Amino acid sequence: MGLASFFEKKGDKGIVIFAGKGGLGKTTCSAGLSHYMASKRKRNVLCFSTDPQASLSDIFDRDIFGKGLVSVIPNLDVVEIDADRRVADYQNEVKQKILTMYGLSELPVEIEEYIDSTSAEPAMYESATYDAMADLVSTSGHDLYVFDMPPFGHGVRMIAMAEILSKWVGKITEAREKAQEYEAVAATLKGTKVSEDEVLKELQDIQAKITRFTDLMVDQRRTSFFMVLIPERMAILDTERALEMFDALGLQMAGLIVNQVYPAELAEAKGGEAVEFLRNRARMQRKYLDEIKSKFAGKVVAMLPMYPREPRGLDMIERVSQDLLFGPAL
Amino acid sequence: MTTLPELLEQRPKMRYIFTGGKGGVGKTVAAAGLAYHCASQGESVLVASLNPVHSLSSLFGQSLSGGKVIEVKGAKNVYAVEVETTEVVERYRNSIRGRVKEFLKWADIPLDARPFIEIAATNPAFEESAMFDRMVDYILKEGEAYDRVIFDTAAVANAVRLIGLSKIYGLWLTRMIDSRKEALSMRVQLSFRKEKVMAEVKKDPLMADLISMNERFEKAKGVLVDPERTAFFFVTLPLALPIAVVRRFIGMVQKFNIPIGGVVVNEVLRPEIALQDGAGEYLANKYHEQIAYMKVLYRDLGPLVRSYIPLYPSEVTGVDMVRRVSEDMMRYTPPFAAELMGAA
Amino acid sequence: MVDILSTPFLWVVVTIGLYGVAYWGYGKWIDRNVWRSSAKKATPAHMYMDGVEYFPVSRYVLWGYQFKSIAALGPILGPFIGITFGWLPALLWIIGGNFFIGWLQDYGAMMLSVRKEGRSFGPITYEFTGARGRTNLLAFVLFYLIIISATFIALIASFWNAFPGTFVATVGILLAGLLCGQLLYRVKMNVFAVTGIGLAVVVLSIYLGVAFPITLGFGVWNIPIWAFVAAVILYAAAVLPTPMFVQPTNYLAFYPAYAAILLILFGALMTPFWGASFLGLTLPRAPTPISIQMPAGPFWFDPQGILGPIWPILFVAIACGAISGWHSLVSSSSSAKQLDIETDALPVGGGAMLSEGLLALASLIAYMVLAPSFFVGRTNVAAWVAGAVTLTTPFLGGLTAPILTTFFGLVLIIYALTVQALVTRFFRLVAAESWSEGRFHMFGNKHVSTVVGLGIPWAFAVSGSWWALWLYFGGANQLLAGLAIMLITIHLARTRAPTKFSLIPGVFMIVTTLAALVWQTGTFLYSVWAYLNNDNSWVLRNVRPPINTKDYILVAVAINAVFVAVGTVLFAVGLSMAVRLFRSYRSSMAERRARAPAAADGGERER
Amino acid sequence: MTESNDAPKPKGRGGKMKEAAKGVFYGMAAHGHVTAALRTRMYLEHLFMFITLGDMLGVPVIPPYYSLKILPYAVPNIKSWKQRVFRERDFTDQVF
Repeated sequence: MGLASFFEKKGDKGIVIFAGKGGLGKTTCSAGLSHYMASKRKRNVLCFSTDPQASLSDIFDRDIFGKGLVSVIPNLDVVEIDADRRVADYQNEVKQKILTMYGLSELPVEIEEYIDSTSAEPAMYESATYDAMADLVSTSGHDLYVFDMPPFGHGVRMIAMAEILSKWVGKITEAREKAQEYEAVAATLKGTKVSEDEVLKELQDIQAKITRFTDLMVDQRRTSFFMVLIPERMAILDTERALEMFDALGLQMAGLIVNQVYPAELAEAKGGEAVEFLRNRARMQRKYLDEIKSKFAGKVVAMLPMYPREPRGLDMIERVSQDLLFGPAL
Repeated sequence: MTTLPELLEQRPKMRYIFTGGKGGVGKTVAAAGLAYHCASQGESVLVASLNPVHSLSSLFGQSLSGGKVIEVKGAKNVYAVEVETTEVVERYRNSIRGRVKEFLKWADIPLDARPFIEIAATNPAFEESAMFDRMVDYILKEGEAYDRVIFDTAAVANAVRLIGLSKIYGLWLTRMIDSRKEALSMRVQLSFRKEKVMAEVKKDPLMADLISMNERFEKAKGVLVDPERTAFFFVTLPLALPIAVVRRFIGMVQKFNIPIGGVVVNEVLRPEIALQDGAGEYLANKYHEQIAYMKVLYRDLGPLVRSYIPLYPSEVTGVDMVRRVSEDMMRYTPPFAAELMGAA
Repeated sequence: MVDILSTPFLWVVVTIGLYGVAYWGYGKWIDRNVWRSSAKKATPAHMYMDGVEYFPVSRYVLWGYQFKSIAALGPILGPFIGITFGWLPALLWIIGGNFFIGWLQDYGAMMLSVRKEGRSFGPITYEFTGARGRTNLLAFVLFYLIIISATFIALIASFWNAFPGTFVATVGILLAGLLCGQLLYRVKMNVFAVTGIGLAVVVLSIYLGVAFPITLGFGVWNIPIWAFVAAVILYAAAVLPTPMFVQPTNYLAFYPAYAAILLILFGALMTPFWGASFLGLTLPRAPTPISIQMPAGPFWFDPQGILGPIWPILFVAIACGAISGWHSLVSSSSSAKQLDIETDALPVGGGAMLSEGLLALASLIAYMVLAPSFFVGRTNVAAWVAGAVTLTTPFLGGLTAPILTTFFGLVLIIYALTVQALVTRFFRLVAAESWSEGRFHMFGNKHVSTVVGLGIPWAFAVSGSWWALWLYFGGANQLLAGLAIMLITIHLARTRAPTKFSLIPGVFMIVTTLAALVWQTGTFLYSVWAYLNNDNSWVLRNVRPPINTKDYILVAVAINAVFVAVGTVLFAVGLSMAVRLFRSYRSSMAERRARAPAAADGGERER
Repeated sequence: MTESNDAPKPKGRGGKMKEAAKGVFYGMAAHGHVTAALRTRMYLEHLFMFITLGDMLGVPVIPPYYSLKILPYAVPNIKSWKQRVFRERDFTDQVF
């Protein structure tokens, strides 16, 4: 089984998102899938980490963080957003725009302070990451986008954020449009011309970007969400909760990936204390795997073994990709 | 190298303890283990989970949810709370709703204002700031009733931010307060009922909120950067990624002047198990990998390593397992430690 | 040719002449010597220019706006009651009231607001009389608005009842307004096209009104039902955003309403000349010769024994033609914020008011040419329409009486409706200010306050006689004028300007209106008292409940008692406001004397 | 944003009369409507600015990420916006 058959049916274009609690292997899966699609299927792939812990750098063993699009192998670009820097760049851009717009040599103090202080606004970084995602999807022109979601709130928060931003833009656009309507009538009655509203254009651009992105996110034909879990009690409980959250947001889960699974034969292994140790862990996992099977019937699409080595570096990634796409079924 | 028991002895007033680390490294396990140990010494200990997704209940194998402090069954003197933010967020939102309505007092507009008020009152940052707010509450108020408060924070980035927030929020709050001040003084200036507006301005609930928040944050910051009272522990696995994360974030924590308690290494594979005859190649490989990473850990963060939690044959759930963790945390040192540390 | 003296012609000429003296003589003198207006002083429109509330507007535009905002039913219906005492006293009040008080108030309120940074009466009252004074004003305005609403709703209902053709026409105009709103806002159509379409619909509406007259057959319930219909329309108008409905309707209504005024004035001026020949051109002949039919008076007491003595009733009956408190609200609420230069205040504030005096005159003339029988029983609110038809038929002979009747009737209704829509909305906002917080915050709710602001007036409208309501309205309205003049006087006192030119009119208005309220309340009280003494003849003089009054006489008595309460409250709130203002005036004068005993005249003036 | 007095003044008596008549007509027919429309627009703009730049008034509204995109256009209006927002209005300002 594995993901191969899934992508067979679905086609290997669009967006793939790995969500789940931290430390369960989202980044590993992202790297594995991206690698396979780029090297074997010759797709133009972009692997994007929204995780501020910069794990892609660790996995690919290269400093990617904040370096923009980095090509690690042919057809595979990897991005790790440096939200801090992105925010700073964005702030400068806005400052510059104001200066040129009004031909100023320096900004009014109040405005400058306002812009500077926005970096202290707690949600700024998430918005920046979100904006980067939306930007890439709409402009970079890759076939396949693989997103490694940040761990907090299972990455669900990122989607919720999209919803909030989208509503926000929608509402202010509405207010602006209505205001323009009244302005236009006042102008008509006065017999003057009404000028086109730049703000409205800007808003429409933002709205278009967000809409394109959120539409894509909820479009099941083009976007697949996978959730990564391990066969442990807490992970199962968390996954259940996350599935509820996904439901509440109207998102459908394409499948679950069970990671760090000990080989089945270990459960039957005979031997001394060490083997007993492994056997216990393997048996424990068997129990939870059964639970996963019954709780998430038909949802598990792939299973990754517990590797003897931590999966990092291109060799290991390749191995992961094989298991991820063609590994055994649950 | 100072071990965890030594550290606890050296800093008797260390009341506020944080555990952080990459996702899945066992922050909650370490927090619970430490709590259990301290409680067994006769202290009363509160474990507060600040995760957006709590796992205390699953760890102790009993329901601890609901945002209230609950005494853990089977673990005397251990109290636990899975901190909820709903109430605080609602309070923030109400305060904003009130201010928006003030603005709309004379507004006769052809739109339903309610969705606008709602959108203005929805700030994704509220969750996080509310969590921080609650943490400050536990430091300044509720925590006083316990000998120790152990905070199980979310994934490291979040955790450091949560604590670093005192700085970020400091900036943000100062600006908010300044803007609000300006706004209120403009209101007074442009009013015809100066006395009445002045009285209203003095009672401005938002301003009061901001100022009290600022004061509390200032106080909390004082506690947070005091090495006598506060310590931040990093939990890691003997693997490259979690170690890299700890390394990165220790730098961040230092930037915020938050005192570092040390590093707890979780899921340590015991050589006597992994290397014995018949253990098979799998465990041996794992073990060698672990040794390689431990070398890196000792090299980079050696003096900070305080405690070890071995890898158990079964998952850590239930009070019994927590007890075992607590004992190992205080006692267990892997046999390779001295040698590797010396080499590093 | 008819004898000139028996036609209204002369009086039109005389009044215009005297108004000219009021404007160019007295007005210019006051402007120079009391207010010392200067074209160089920056007005709030420039100081606080924001393009929305504060921005300079040419005096012509502002005059048009001010006139449009103040000219409504007041000058049309007031003379109907005023002529009771003979047309001569009514005419003299229209001339003299406006000459010494009316324009002075409108202009003074505007200047006051201009000098107070464009602030309106609420803040100025607060400054002069403190927080309680402002609350007092708020309370007064609330009752004032309820009384206006009751009066206007009663009138709208009566008009629909009296002119069967007008209801369909009114609905047509409202729909035309709604349509124009949509065309402007949604379709974004050119304003000329919108006007064309709108006016076509208006004309069509009048035609349809004449073609499909609507008469209700519910006897005494006709008026309450019509009043309810009016309330429903007003509810929609007050709750919908004004630019979408009320404003376009006002815009369309403007055309027929002003056409009517011009037609009547023209007709009045032409009265002596119908049938005469000039330079070989023979003017058409009036069907019946138009001449003054009503007695000149004066009658010191209502000959029909209903209204009471000439003082103070005449002075509150002719509300807006001679002086009106509503105008001071308009002057200070919006016009003052848009005055380009200070010296524009006289043409805009004073000029608009004197022009409105001419409107009152035109209406008075429309009544003068009617037979006295029109006024018997005072139930014939149609008199103005009859007069207007009489005056205009000679040159609009092509149009038949039913069409003209519907047209002029419709004009009355749209005057009442458009103003009342604004009044209801204003009430809603005042209610929001009064009850936005605290235990009664539900009354601050948009819909609740609008329902209250229409429900109570509806009840009054269907239970009281329209003239009783009118006198309460006039009393409250002229009292507000008196209060406004006192505010003006206090300001003048504080700025060391001469005060007597406003103090005397202010005191006169306050005393007169309080007396009128006492009298009017007294008649209701007397009705109750008489009933208690087994005399039922008074009970139904001032109230007209839609019930079988034989069996339910007690209901009528209770209504009288309610009106006693209304009058008492109006009187009490008005009196306390007046007392506050007098106190403030006294202390201002005392301070002025204390500070500069030598400077009796001139000295250091404002700014 | 001034009204017709901004237009170049026509010369001569006839021109003046025409201007006056036009002004009066406009004042009677449309000025009230224009003012009401502008006022409604003002309130809508308050709402808009409040939600985008409300934190300038010390109210912690939505994150300002996209607000910054709007900021450049709002710069010249911020001062007058604040003044309009904070000017205390009274019921007597609401007659029309």
